[in-house]
Amino acid sequence: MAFGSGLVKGLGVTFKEITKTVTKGAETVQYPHQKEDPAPRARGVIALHEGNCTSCMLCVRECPDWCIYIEGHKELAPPRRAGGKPRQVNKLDRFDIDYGLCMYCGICVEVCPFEALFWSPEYEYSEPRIADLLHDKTRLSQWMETVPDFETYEAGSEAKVLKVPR
Amino acid sequence: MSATAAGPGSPIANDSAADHPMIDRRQLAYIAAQAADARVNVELEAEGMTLNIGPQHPATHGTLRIVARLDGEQVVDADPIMGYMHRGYEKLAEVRTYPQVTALVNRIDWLGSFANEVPFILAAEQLMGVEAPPRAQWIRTILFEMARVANITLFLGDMAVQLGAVSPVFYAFRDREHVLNQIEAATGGRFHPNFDRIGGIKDDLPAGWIAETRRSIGKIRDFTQEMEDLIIGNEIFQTRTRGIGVIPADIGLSYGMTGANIRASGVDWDLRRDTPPGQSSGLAYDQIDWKVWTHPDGDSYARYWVRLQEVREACHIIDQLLDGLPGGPIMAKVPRIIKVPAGEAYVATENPLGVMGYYVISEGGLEPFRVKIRSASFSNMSISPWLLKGTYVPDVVTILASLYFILGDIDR
Amino acid sequence: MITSFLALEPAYWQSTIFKLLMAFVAVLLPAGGTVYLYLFKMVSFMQSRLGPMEAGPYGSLQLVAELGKNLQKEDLIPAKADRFVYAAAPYVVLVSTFLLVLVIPFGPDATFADLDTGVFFALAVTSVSVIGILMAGWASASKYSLLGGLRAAGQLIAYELPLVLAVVGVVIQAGTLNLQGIVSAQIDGQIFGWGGIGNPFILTQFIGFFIFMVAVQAELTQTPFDMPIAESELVAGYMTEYSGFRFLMFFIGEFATANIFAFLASVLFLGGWSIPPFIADALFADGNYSNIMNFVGPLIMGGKMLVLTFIIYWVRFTYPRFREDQLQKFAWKFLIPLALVNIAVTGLLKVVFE
Amino acid sequence: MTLSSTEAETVDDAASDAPVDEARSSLLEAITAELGDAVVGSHLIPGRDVWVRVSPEAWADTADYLRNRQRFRFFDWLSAIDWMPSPFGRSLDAEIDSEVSTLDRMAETVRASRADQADGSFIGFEDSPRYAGGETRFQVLARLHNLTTDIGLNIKADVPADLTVPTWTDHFPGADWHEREAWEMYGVVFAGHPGLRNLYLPTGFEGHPLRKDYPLLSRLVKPWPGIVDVEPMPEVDEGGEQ
Repeated sequence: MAFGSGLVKGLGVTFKEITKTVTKGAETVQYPHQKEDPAPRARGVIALHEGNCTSCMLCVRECPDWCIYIEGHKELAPPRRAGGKPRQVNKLDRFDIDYGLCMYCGICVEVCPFEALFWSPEYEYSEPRIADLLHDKTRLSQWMETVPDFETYEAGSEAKVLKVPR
Repeated sequence: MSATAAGPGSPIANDSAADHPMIDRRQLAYIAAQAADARVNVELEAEGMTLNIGPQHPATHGTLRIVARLDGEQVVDADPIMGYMHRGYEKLAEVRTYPQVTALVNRIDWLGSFANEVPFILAAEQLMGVEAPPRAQWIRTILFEMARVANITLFLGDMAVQLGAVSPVFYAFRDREHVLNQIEAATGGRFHPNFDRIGGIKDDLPAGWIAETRRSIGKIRDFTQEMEDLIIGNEIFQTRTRGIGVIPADIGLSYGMTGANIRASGVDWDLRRDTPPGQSSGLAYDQIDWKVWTHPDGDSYARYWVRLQEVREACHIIDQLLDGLPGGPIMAKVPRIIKVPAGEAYVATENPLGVMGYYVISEGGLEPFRVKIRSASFSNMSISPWLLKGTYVPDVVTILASLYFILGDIDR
Repeated sequence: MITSFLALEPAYWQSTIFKLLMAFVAVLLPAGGTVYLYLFKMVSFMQSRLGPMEAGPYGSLQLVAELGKNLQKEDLIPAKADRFVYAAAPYVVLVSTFLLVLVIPFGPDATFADLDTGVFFALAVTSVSVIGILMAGWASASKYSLLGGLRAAGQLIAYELPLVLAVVGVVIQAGTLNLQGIVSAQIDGQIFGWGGIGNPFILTQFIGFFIFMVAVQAELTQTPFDMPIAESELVAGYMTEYSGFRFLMFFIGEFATANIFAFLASVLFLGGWSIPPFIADALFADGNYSNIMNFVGPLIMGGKMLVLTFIIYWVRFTYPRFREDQLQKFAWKFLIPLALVNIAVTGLLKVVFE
Repeated sequence: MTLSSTEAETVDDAASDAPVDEARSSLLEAITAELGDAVVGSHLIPGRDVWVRVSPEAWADTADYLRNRQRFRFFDWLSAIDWMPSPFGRSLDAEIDSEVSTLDRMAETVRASRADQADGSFIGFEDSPRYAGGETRFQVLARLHNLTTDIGLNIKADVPADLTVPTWTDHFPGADWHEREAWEMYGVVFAGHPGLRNLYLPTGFEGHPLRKDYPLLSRLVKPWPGIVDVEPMPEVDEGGEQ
């Protein structure tokens, strides 16, 4: 092929890109003004549904980065049926996740037997001080509203769509 | 001259070099020319200059440092120094349970990260004697090929920027973004999916995922066409890469080079197809038809060319997988707390950078007793002291870019 | 002189100050314009993004932001650097740009200094920047800068020859070294007897034009020939150790030189400030042609410069770069012989037709 | 340690349906025939993999023989194994919530393990898999691959007490970096290696990190959040263990 033809074709490609960007707009999004919404399954932040948590410490043990800290104590809750023996209930005092250490692997959400932890695609919680990345129980519960419902599955899948306890 | 796609049928590894004399003669001619330049300068006994390329350097993918003794602009000898990114995965794996190691291990080759999990999980499944259901295997293969596409499209843009053309790398980032979005939509993580489990995968594909993935794969196909016009045809690119960094096949094999680097030297070997006797590749490659690309030259141009064809082939594979995805469960019957029975197993797969394998020794407990991680870039890079001798400084950048290593893969 | 149009007779010192001001405007204004147009916007569109959009409407004040950022940087001189030479290098590079602009005619009277040997002066002055780059490379006392500086020396000297030889063809055809003379030769020249669009030398000297533009690309160390600032090997070549205002001078110098070379190329090959005669006759029925052109000329020159710089940056952001021995071979074995052949043919045709 | 049920029957049916894996068993016979007493152990899992253990002296000639005559031209990798069970125990196992602090327990076990190691012996797991056998604490493990028959072969050798094993670099130049890493991480010296120096670790680094008795400090310094300090229930008399 002629010596210059590859060079000219290269120029053609970049010129085509210029016209494409000018006419059809750029692929980039001007972040602070417009925002792309992440996929519903994106692992942005972990939300805690406090009601379900029985402080069984499974997530703390399974976390590879040791970034979940739980403190709970036992209480006597009123019996379910009248006259029954008071129930021993685990009361949750402290449930902190240190996002400075967390590597977003999702083992805690998966291993939790009582469906207390959920993923939410929120990603805008950066802090100037790294210490503020330690989200406490209330902050994690606030994330609960941002947790989207589980999506339906592709055709041919036998998985059951779970429900997010609101 | 666009190279013929049909590399030599039988792998070059057999001794009879008779059936491709022309290629070997041309390869040896290239090397002789480079060595001749080096010998001339050495005889002049000019006192050289030691140049530190790295660890902070635009040409090294991460923190690799090359101490090069230069004579003028010619490298007399190059000694790569690694370890700036050494995180000690083999030690960490000994104190982590199997699910934790899976979450950890996709940070080795962070560009095609799902591809790191697959061999480790296959090794653990082999030890436990568990087989993933067909739907899980097909979804694993789709994500495996999408990791390959995400990894190698960045190479196609990145090699151009190492040679000076700034625009192609933006096209690479722009088009692989769609693939990453699809990986995130299915697994939840763009770079670190942590989606593979012993016995299957974590979750099934969301609705509408297949259609959206087909569209993003179409974008990748346009990208490869754009790279063909912009880079492969460019005469400046050809003058910069033809005959530079030539690796004959048997030297490459004795250094343990794998993947596109060795296929560019004419070796027709791909673990996805050439699985050991009695074993399946653990993925769904045997149920679809696809082709292994080789190139006879063995120089930097050939490596770029082979990888470009591999991305196209990956798009072809993904399309077929998406069409024939079987229904059914995505997880075999596996106990909740995984205790892998005692034994030793080695499984290797054809990762985007080359062959990646895990030698897992289990003592029957929660944690593996020893995990030897065979990473592709470590062996691919081990040839660089031999390869960089006698080259110019700009060629050092070209050769390193064409070898396409990732620092996490080298340092582990 | 342009001030004569204002029918007031300025003292010598007044016209010198006015020329000084106009020189700064002629160099820095186009530099700022092309930086915004090409480095911020065109490159971004080429890479499917919008480029800076935050500073001012459509990122127009981005250059002001860059100036501010660079000015507040620490005035850093490397420890083992040769202090005086390190500080003087950017000024030497800028001096060659300002000297070059003196000679370029922007209108019939609008020229800073109408030298009879204008072309000779212009080409002589371009080699001053090589000294500046070598000073920067050597004085920074860092291996990368040294490599960059030496590569620049080899390349700029090698490409000055084709630059000069390409212009010789134009000079032969125009018959004069005076740039105004070259422009007027292109205005009242004919092509096969028809004087409609005059005779812009790009039509007859297209080989010269090609060699000139390639040599300009190399003189500016732009991408097919940007070994001296090979960012993927030498980080920033001879500019690696510079920061703050000094780096800014190199940065603006690079763009200003590109514009001035584009001005020179448009004078030599595209008819300078003139517009094709048949349009000129239609617009200006009577003869007071030169007074208006003193004002319209710079705008036409600006337009032609923008076209030429578009080509320069288009090539710069598309191609990979040559290795330095390849670009030397390209200069000595291809460009210079081609330029010599071009001169021979032009001389022959000149004798035959004259 | 009871083998979990799944392991038991897989071993039988693997043996029943693929009784003989001709390719690998013929390879094993060829190697044992050729190297004779150098081959001290072998292990074959039909349809999966094959292991061979040679004596440390014959380590280099095995490589030469395999590369040139058995056409194992592809050097896959080379590394070492430390068979001593980790003295730090399973810090992560949920059951160990003992009162003794992790640090003292670990220091005690390290002292104990170092004492018996002086004479090179060590207490291994009773049923450690250790395919193709082996007595010493350290073993060198390499893998070659034959491109034409697609068979991978694992070669092991016991590292003698003086921790030296001949090098492979003159047969496979690729082994250079692998041996440097094995030397740096395990302390196995490769006699004849062109330049045994640190590959990953900084030059002045003492100790061999991948040895089992080398503590992983990140896990010792920070107390494990998973340890539950269980205090008795307020009114209920017996201390309720959850």
